[in-house]
Amino acid sequence: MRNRDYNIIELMAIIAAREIEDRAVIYIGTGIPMLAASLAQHMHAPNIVPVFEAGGVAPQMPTLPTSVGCSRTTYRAIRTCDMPEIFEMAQLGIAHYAFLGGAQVDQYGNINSTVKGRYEAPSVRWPGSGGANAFGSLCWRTMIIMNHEKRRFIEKVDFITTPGYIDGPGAREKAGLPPGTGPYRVFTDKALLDFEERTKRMRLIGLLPEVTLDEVIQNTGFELLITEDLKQLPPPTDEELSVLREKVDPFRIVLSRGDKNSKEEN
Amino acid sequence: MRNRDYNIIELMAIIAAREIEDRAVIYIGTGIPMLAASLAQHMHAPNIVPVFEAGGVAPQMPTLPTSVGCSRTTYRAIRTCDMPEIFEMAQLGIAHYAFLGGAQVDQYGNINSTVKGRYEAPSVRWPGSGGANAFGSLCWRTMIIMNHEKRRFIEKVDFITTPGYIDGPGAREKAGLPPGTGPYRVFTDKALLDFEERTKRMRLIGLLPEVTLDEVIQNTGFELLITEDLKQLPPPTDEELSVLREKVDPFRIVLSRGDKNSKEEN
Amino acid sequence: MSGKVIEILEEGSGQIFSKITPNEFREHMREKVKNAWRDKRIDIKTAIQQFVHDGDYLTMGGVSFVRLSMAAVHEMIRQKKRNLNLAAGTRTYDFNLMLDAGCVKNIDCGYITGMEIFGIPYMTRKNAERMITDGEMGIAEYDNASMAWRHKAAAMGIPFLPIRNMMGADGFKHSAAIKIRCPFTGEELVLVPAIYADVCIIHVHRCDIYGNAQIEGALNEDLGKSKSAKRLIITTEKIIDTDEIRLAPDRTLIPCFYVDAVVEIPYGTHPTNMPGMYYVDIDHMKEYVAAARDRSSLEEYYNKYIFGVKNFAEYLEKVGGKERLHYLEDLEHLRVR
Amino acid sequence: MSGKVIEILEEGSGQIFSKITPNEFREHMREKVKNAWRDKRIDIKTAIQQFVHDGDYLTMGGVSFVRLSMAAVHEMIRQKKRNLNLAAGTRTYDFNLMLDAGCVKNIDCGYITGMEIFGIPYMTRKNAERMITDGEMGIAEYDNASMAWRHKAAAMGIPFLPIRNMMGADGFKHSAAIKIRCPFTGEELVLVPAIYADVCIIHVHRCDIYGNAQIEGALNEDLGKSKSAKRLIITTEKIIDTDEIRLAPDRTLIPCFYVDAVVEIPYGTHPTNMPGMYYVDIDHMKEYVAAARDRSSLEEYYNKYIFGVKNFAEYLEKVGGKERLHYLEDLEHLRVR
Repeated sequence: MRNRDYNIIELMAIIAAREIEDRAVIYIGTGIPMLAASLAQHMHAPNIVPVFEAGGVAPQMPTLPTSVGCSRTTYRAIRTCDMPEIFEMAQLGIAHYAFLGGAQVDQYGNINSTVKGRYEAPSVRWPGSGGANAFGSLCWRTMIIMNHEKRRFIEKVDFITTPGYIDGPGAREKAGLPPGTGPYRVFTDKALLDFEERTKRMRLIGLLPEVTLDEVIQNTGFELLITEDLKQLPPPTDEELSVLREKVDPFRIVLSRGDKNSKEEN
Repeated sequence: MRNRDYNIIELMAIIAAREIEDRAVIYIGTGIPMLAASLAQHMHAPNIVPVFEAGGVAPQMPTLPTSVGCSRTTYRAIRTCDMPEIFEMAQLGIAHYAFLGGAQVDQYGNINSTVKGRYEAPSVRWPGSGGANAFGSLCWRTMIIMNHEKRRFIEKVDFITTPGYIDGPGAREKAGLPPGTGPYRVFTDKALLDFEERTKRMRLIGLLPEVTLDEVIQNTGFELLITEDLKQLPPPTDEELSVLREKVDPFRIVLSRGDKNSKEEN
Repeated sequence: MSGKVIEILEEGSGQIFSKITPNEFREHMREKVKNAWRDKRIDIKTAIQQFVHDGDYLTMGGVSFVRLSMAAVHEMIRQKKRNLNLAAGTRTYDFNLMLDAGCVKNIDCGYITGMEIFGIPYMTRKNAERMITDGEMGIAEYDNASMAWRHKAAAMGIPFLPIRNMMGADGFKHSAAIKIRCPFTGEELVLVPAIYADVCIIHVHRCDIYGNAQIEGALNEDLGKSKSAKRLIITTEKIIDTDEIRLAPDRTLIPCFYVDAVVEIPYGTHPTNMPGMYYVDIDHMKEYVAAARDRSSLEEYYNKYIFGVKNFAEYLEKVGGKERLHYLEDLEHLRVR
Repeated sequence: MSGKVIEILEEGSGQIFSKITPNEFREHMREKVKNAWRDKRIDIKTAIQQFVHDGDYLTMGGVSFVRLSMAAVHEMIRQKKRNLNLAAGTRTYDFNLMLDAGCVKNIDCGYITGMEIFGIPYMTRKNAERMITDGEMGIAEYDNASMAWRHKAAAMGIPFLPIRNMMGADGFKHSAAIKIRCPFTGEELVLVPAIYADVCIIHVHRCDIYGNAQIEGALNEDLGKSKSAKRLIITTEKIIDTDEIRLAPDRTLIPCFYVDAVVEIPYGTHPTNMPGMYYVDIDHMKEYVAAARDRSSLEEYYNKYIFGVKNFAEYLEKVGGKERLHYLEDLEHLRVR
């Protein structure tokens, strides 16, 4: 860990929050996505609509939830319903952003959260899709959150749980997924990435404070596109940090996970 | 009108009520079906579940409703919902009886409530199916209520709005309708009819009090099967009449329609 | 390609009057829902001017004589909307008024012209028969269930729903449905195409300024309809604070992001029934059905109640004002018979 | 036959573990719903004995650490239910306990083994990997949405639903879904087969003696599940009078005719969260995940909390009794942090 006055969870949440547009409908899971959405709402995006897959729409969370169906996700909501209703909203085009994690990701933003190794005899069996496949397929812009490690950022994922751009431009549409959707940003503990318009390949667009380009390349298992105007991302502002700490997660329910460098759930 | 101390609406409601089994789920429309279901519930079938297509399940109606969506159909209900939920229950097999009216019926119980004459240039355009097609297709036993007139009981309906046995045994199943369903009873102002098991043709099984066999034949536009043990149906009992008048429809909201011999809606 | 196929056993020859595709609708919603938290209050005249266009595919909430958005129907007639394509499952009085006023071009028919216990208004029936025979009105045949499912399919974001009725019926031939052999069970199934409407109008008990709406009683097709129209006008008995919505979020049947306009119109469904608030005005219904016996009395009815008033409040005065409305409230609450 | 066809573009090779057809289910419901007004109260032991059989296709309500019917899970484990086929969309702690106890034969996978913020219990993951590799457990791949839609299709009485995800994903190949070209839009669609389950268990906030049930908070897949199982066991925090049901009929999410058994078990979802009543017992969750690090500590956990008690009341004493439960109530209501 570098010497700094914020932890990695705080940093990632702040980087992600900056990418959220106001007035967007955001499908969120527990953890960083919650912090990011809530922070954005307090800062520049007061009119977003947070949605939880188990059935909570636009709650006013009194504390950060501990799971996607937890009572905090429906507290003072504008609507509580069932899961089909939530995914039908996404199918209908009412989902600007979705946040996904995963165990592996490749250069086209395909995500694996099912198996490591051969499907029939996996060396690791992960939980499977959960909501990810539908989020990544039906929401307009998929935001991916991952730890930046060579074994995770690989040439070709062992199993496509959630399709990104599959094998390149046009492949999503050819497979039959709703047009205009796909991976949009990747947030890691080292960098901010997007997908280059023409090739649909993952592209480095920002380095987290104090991270070097070489560090990112070393930790990426495929050839990374790099934007011409690669920037070192500005560190958290005092305002971002204080809102995050004082208003978003005052009890450090999620923020504390950065303190001990614990793993992000997928 | 014959001289008697009950009107035709009262009589038909009582005849129909007798055919309803206890513990059945009954899909009902306004008018006679409501009287029949409510009377049965007061008499021999306390455990029925009345259902209304617009969304009322098992209400305790304070007065007879004036339409299938009226607030009386959801008063102290056990469930209020939307129309898809109601028809999905029927699709799922949760509908023992449905009551239907119509403008024409034929010997296989096919019902027309769409057009008289040629479809493209009808001499009369009726309202169309309403809920009838789905009721007659998805409910187990369809109860048909019609005025017994030659122009209504015809050889072949001009248009099958709601399929009965179509053109004979096996035709419903061949068309793809759920097996085991179909027309069960026909209640008219002259007779009680069922459908003969082997041929699926309409069969006279009971004559209303004071009605003659000849009268029924004269008013039927096709060759009617007649059961071997044709019965003159017993007239309303004092108990049936008093429950109907005192408990089911004390304000004669529907019963009064028999007083002036007004027409049944379809 | 697997080489395998699903057999299409039969196809209806009816037209699809709503041409919007799921993908088009997705693009539309992507932009529209950004207005979730906009104050959407507006008057009915402006709402109808702004959101209902000639030639639109229109779908309306309520059922029978219950919760019809009559204020909106009056305004559409006053503004002489024309060539509307109408979702006509479970329609009664609202449909009849619009048909006779010349607003309607094509219909997806579930139930039209009938007025249940009041019978079929003579002029409306004649009008429908003439328009059908002259080819002036296009009509496709469905039933209440299949129409409800078509709306539901759209609200689910899918192009069709499989259903188990419409088979063996002549209506099928005049619909746009297709009959297939199910690839899972081998049995026959009917697929009905989704209806994505241009505009939907629904009357509710209460909603907030954003359109988060609560409805009591039978919901009929309103959930499906409200979620599958490009533009949604909510007319409401009352506007309530968003805090009230948040106290009972399971009761928000229409969340705000589907809504374009919120119009507060107390008694806005008269002469029909607002469950829990006021009962159907049976006398007025009888007056209408009697008026619909010939052209001149029907015109008189329109002139008196629709063209002869400048808004719904004035109409309410004409039908008896506060006294009448209180009577209907008493009737609803069983305080009088 | 029209001669026309719908192209099947691709078929998954996964098995369908629930073999019940819509027509079989119709016949079943025809008889079952005649018991709508039967007093269905029963104890959990009898309910599990009577309604859950080895080899059944089982589906359970709740989600994550919310409203899982833990009393029923404990009882199934105590009764050593075997060879169950499990609907495993959105499953966490309930699934893990049953898998490790040897109850599970095949699964339709949406999400398994994961415990969100607590990670994946080591023993469960190893167990799952071994059973898959040895062919001891059959698995078909879906996702939370497609699993929810499969339940919903069944509840709607249809054999499949068309959906717009699962395309371009490897899960599709290991599912029983098929990909077609839509006959209306020409676009690709996935059809997922309905799941008609043998038995469903759902924990609710309150219901009457007939099973008319109310649920608060996120409903997850519970509406679809409760309406598409041959046998439905409701475990409930509280039994209320039917009059209370009739006062708010829009809140009856499960009407009584779907229900076979009503079991009153206060705190029946501990250690998970009952929205509006008590919060998730995070300490107990951590204790479980820690125990699942090796076989002997996991066995100890089972022996202490499941095999070592004769019923759920005794379990509740073991986890801290009234004091602990009141603390969780305070936590839920934000009276403590």
